[in-house]
Amino acid sequence: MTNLSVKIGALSLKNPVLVASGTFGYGQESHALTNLSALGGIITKSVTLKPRHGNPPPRIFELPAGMLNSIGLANVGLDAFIRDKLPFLRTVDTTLIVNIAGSSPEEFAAVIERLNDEPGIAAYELNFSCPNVKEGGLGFSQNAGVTGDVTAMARKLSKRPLIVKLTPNVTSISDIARAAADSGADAVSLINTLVGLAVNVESRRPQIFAGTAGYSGPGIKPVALAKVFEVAQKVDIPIIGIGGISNTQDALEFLITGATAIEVGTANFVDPATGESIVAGLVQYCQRHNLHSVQEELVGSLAMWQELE
Amino acid sequence: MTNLSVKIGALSLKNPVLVASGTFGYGQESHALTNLSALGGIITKSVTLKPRHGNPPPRIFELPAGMLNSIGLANVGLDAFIRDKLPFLRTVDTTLIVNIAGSSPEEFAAVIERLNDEPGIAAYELNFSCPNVKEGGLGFSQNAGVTGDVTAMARKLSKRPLIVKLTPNVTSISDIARAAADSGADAVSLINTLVGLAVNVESRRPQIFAGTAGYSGPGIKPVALAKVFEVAQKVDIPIIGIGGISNTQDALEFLITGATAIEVGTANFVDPATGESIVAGLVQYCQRHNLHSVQEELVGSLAMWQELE
Amino acid sequence: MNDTKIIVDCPVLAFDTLGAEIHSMRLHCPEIAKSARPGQFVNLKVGTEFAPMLRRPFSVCRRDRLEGWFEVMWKVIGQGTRAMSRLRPGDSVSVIGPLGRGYIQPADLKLAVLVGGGIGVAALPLLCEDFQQAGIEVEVFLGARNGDELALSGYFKDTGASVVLATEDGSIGTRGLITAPLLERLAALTKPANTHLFSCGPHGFLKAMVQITEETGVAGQIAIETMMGCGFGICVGCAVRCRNPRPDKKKYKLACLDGPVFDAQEIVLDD
Amino acid sequence: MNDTKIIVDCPVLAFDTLGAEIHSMRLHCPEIAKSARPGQFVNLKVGTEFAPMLRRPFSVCRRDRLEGWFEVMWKVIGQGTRAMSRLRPGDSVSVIGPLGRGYIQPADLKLAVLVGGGIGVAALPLLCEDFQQAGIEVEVFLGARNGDELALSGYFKDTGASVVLATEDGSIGTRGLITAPLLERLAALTKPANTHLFSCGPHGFLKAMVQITEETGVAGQIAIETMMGCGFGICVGCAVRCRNPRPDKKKYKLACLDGPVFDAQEIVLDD
Ligand SMILES: Cc1cc2nc3c(=O)[nH]c(=O)nc-3n(C[C@H](O)[C@H](O)[C@H](O)COP(=O)(O)OP(=O)(O)OC[C@H]3O[C@@H](n4cnc5c(N)ncnc54)[C@H](O)[C@@H]3O)c2cc1C
Ligand SMILES: Cc1cc2nc3c(=O)[nH]c(=O)nc-3n(C[C@H](O)[C@H](O)[C@H](O)COP(=O)(O)OP(=O)(O)OC[C@H]3O[C@@H](n4cnc5c(N)ncnc54)[C@H](O)[C@@H]3O)c2cc1C
Ligand SMILES: Cc1cc2nc3c(=O)[nH]c(=O)nc-3n(C[C@H](O)[C@H](O)[C@H](O)COP(=O)(O)O)c2cc1C
Ligand SMILES: Cc1cc2nc3c(=O)[nH]c(=O)nc-3n(C[C@H](O)[C@H](O)[C@H](O)COP(=O)(O)O)c2cc1C
Ligand code: FES
Ligand code: FES
Repeated sequence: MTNLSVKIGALSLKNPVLVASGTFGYGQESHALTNLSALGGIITKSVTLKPRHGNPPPRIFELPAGMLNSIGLANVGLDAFIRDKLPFLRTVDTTLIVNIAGSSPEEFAAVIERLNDEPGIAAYELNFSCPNVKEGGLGFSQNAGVTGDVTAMARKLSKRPLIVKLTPNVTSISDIARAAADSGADAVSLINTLVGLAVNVESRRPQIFAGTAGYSGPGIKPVALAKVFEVAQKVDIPIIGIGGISNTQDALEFLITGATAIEVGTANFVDPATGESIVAGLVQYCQRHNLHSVQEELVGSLAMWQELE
Repeated sequence: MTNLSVKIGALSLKNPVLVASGTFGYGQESHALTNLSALGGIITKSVTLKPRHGNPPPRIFELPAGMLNSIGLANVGLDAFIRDKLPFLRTVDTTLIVNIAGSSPEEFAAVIERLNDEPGIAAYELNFSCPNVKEGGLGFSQNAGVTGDVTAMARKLSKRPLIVKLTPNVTSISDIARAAADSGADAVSLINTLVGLAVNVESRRPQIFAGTAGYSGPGIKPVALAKVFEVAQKVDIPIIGIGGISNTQDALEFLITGATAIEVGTANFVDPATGESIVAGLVQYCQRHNLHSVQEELVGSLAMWQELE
Repeated sequence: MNDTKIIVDCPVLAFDTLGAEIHSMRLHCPEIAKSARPGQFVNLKVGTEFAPMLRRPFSVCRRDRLEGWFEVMWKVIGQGTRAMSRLRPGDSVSVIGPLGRGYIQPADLKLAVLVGGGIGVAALPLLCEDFQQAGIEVEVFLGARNGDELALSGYFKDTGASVVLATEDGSIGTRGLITAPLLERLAALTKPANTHLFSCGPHGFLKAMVQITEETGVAGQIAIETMMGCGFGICVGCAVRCRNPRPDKKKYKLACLDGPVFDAQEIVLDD
Repeated sequence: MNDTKIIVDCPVLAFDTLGAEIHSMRLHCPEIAKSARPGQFVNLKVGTEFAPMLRRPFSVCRRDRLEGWFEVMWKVIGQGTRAMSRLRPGDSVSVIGPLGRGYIQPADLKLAVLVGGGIGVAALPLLCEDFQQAGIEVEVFLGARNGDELALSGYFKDTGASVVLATEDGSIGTRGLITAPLLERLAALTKPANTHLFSCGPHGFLKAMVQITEETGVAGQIAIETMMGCGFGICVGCAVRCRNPRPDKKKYKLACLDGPVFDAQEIVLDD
């Protein structure tokens, strides 16, 4: 029997397979299509203090191995989230992590304080890295100082473990991860989307209303793995790996590279049971390789090549 | 009749289609497979002062929409380049640009001074951005100060136009581009490869000997376009666009976004006549859209969406 | 809407080619055959490769509840529909469905005018069936570029509905757009208040339909096509702009959840 | 080496299935049929999609100079070879070739021992033909996992060469690896100096061949498989480590230009 459970600071997960914010709605939408309780955890769509309409269409565009999106954090807002979405999520037998976004430190603070009183939430993921909102967004986690400051503020307020979600669009993601760690984050999750652009050559306009957008899917997996590798080498904090994970092999690459857990994103759009399949696939892999504990024998087990002679 | 020619500072190209350094050898290898003189120009594999063996295998790995490489700047070195490769390149009726790499400013200086005396070279492309050499490499163009200093040094020594080739693995590529522009670069070319990683989950080793490697091909095109867009918005210097360009439509996306010319990279491995085909495709597109000059009517013609109401 | 959607691998039972670029296939799936409502769609994935990565949405065109199959009909556009055209009986397709809010039957409906533009006709057979069973009169107007792209006219004639055809090249029916005969017919209506337009087709066609509802005062519904990331509400990528949104109201609706059928006055069809 | 390589779309003339996962096809290409030498390869691209993006290298297995075709034979491994298996006569494949340095005929060669492991046998027919035409005696040793994967044994028998077979499951020929009968034969050689081993096969097989050349003192050449980015020298991705490189010498050679055939003592076969 393989022990799939992992610990991320104070947070325990029954298995390392989560679903990524903004790619699984509020759970209920996929309820009919997959066994939600098979997942190690569900991370909600980013919640902001007020409801957000989001950006004008077109919001998404397909690419050879991925997609662009500029949703603009469209969401029901904190009140409606608590009223309409939380009750269902509480009924699911898995770990619930609420992803929080905001355009100012004050907005993060207000959402955290209010959610602290709501039962059934295991941790918060702080979205410091959305490329699709003009104010704040990407800016937060492109700067180690700001990341540290907002993390420290959240740490003071939060009753729950904090996961800081980072953007890959930086020179040194390990510097930002270190700032989050030093300011009390329990873990970092990476990567959010890469900034990307696609152009309609007939209309000579961007394929997305907002111009540049967030690139996700299999095409960003190599970048995400390199970022996880960098942070794993340089910073001593649990990592949750995200980026193009579509099957068991992808998940294994992240775990082996040093992620303690993973999030399935864009792949949910194609098959919302991807996470469930990966959990089953991990069990098979561990049995085949005679591994007894994911956390102790798989996570971070990458061996580098050695130069001959 | 469409005028395909473009000007990049003091450098005139008969058309905007170049082949990227390290993806076309020294021209001769593809001589039998495509009409080299159809190209707007040829950029050589990076030349270093001394010959370099390069990195141990495995050096390349294929991805869903691209590949990883860690060649390690394997090349014949300056002496052999001048002796064995330049003579053939001089016979080709196209613009020759020599790409120069080095692990120190002194190495760049030595190569430039020596090449200055060699006829038949139209410009230098300075590779400040190779992710696959430990010393220098990526470091140069991840830092605006260093980029500025080395560009200024090269500007003093060089008798020829200078193109500074930038890495996308930075928080703000426009800051680096501006530093190059302010220090006398005639143009910037972007992007070099993204840092990527892939893992063999059976051996639990990286798929590339060196670990992380350079990600190229269609999967990086959205990132490359976003970087070209950023530089085009913020810095007033000609841009040469690179990244995943495999056909006419790809090339058009870059030109429309603001690149004055483009470089075909990884696509050459699949079809070394890609550049030649793109030149033909550009002519067709311009005729269909009744454009008389690529430089004046196509380059940078991107129109943004406007919010209704 | 009760959530009847499922994800399932469906065997291809039959494959048909109706025009140079128009194909249809029957997929075995008793659940969807049973639960699909007119105007709903399924989201299909052919093969397991990453390109094209996303599913492709198609109207549930016909179905047989007893035999347990439903049919989709499509025009070849790009990579996804090209891959579908290589399918053969015995192959299997991953399906999510039924999805979306379908057409809604207005109170006091006496005459249902079904208008299909091009391959948009695929959304109309279930609707015709339901209305005829409910004793509502159905008239069908179909327009297409040419005869080759004019599908299902025989099907509708067999149902007993009156069928008017138009092709841009005049090869079948009136030459020109279907809007002309449609406008003529609407002008002759005796009870416009009990008449309703149900349409599906390409963008320009839908714009014309919206204009016709405005000009004639006959109410109508349109089934729209947008890029869809998921088809069931988790990507929030299929937003369409609402017409005249009040400050307290939603600015956008989701084509996959709130549509793909909307009231002709409900949303903005911009480019 | 004079540069005879071309890039060309070749029609598939014939398609054959030789085992559960082994196929071959004839491609029409008079130029390559004419100029290919034993041990050279072609680099193929099926379709225009990005996945798989890179070409796939295959040995030129047989050819007919007069009829203007050459043949490739392959085992289904992954996406690329799977796509090739769906090809049919009339389809077209993009080909670059002939590529690489082939086998070299040593001076004073009297007996050529051709050793194929699995699908590696595909590299040997042209060699057999050339040697037999030059009056050199040929003996062929073929090993495979099972009878289903043992290809071309009939072909070699028809040439009149002596053929020894071994399968791991014993279904055809000796049970076990081909190395055992091969070693036995080499031990019985009368003139080892005029004998040469020409081999092609998977990694472990080639390692065994290198060891055999060392143990028996019979010289040999091996045709290796590496990942190839381009196949003609522009990506510098197919490096193989040289054995005992002198300080002034190359540390790596390129499989596509300097190989894929190397002297058994020339390179390091590490993992
Ligand atoms: C609710 C709905 C029902 C539809 N019903 C039918 C039908 O019954 N028969 C039919 O022939 N067509 C139907 N379509 C259109 C059909 O989905 C597209 O033609 C198909 O997705 C094109 O895919 P492709 O890969 O062949 O083309 P691509 O080359 O990928 O795309 C060509 C164009 O098709 C559209 N498209 C591509 N992907 C999607 C997507 N995921 N969602 C929406 N549009 C997309 C885009 O406008 C794109 O520019 C429907 C669309 C929607 C939204
Ligand atoms: C010079 C040469 C000659 C060859 N001749 C034959 C032959 O005659 N018959 C035959 O069946 N096979 C031959 N091979 C091997 C054949 O090229 C691979 O089996 C094929 O590329 C696998 O592709 P795939 O997409 O099916 O598998 P993938 O799933 O892409 O890869 C499976 C494995 O195949 C190898 N491979 C993949 N791509 C390449 C590439 N571009 N270059 C080299 N290896 C790759 C890798 O080791 C990879 O791990 C030859 C290889 C070389 C280098
Ligand atoms: C349509 C879409 C919406 C997203 N919305 C959010 C969001 O609201 N909050 C957030 O933190 N990340 C959001 N993301 C980012 C994903 O959570 C994930 O970090 C990213 O897509 C990379 O993973 P993937 O390649 O597996 O999709 C969104 C991604 C997509 C594609
Ligand atoms: C195998 C390989 C080798 C490369 N070698 C060099 C090099 O020597 N110098 C350089 O400036 N860029 C080098 N590059 C980067 C390319 O010139 C180009 O910037 C990059 O690959 C992105 O373009 P693409 O996606 O079209 O390949 C190399 C790229 C590849 C794939
Ligand atoms: S298509 Fe994903 S929310 Fe509508
Ligand atoms: S395969 Fe590209 S250099 Fe050998």
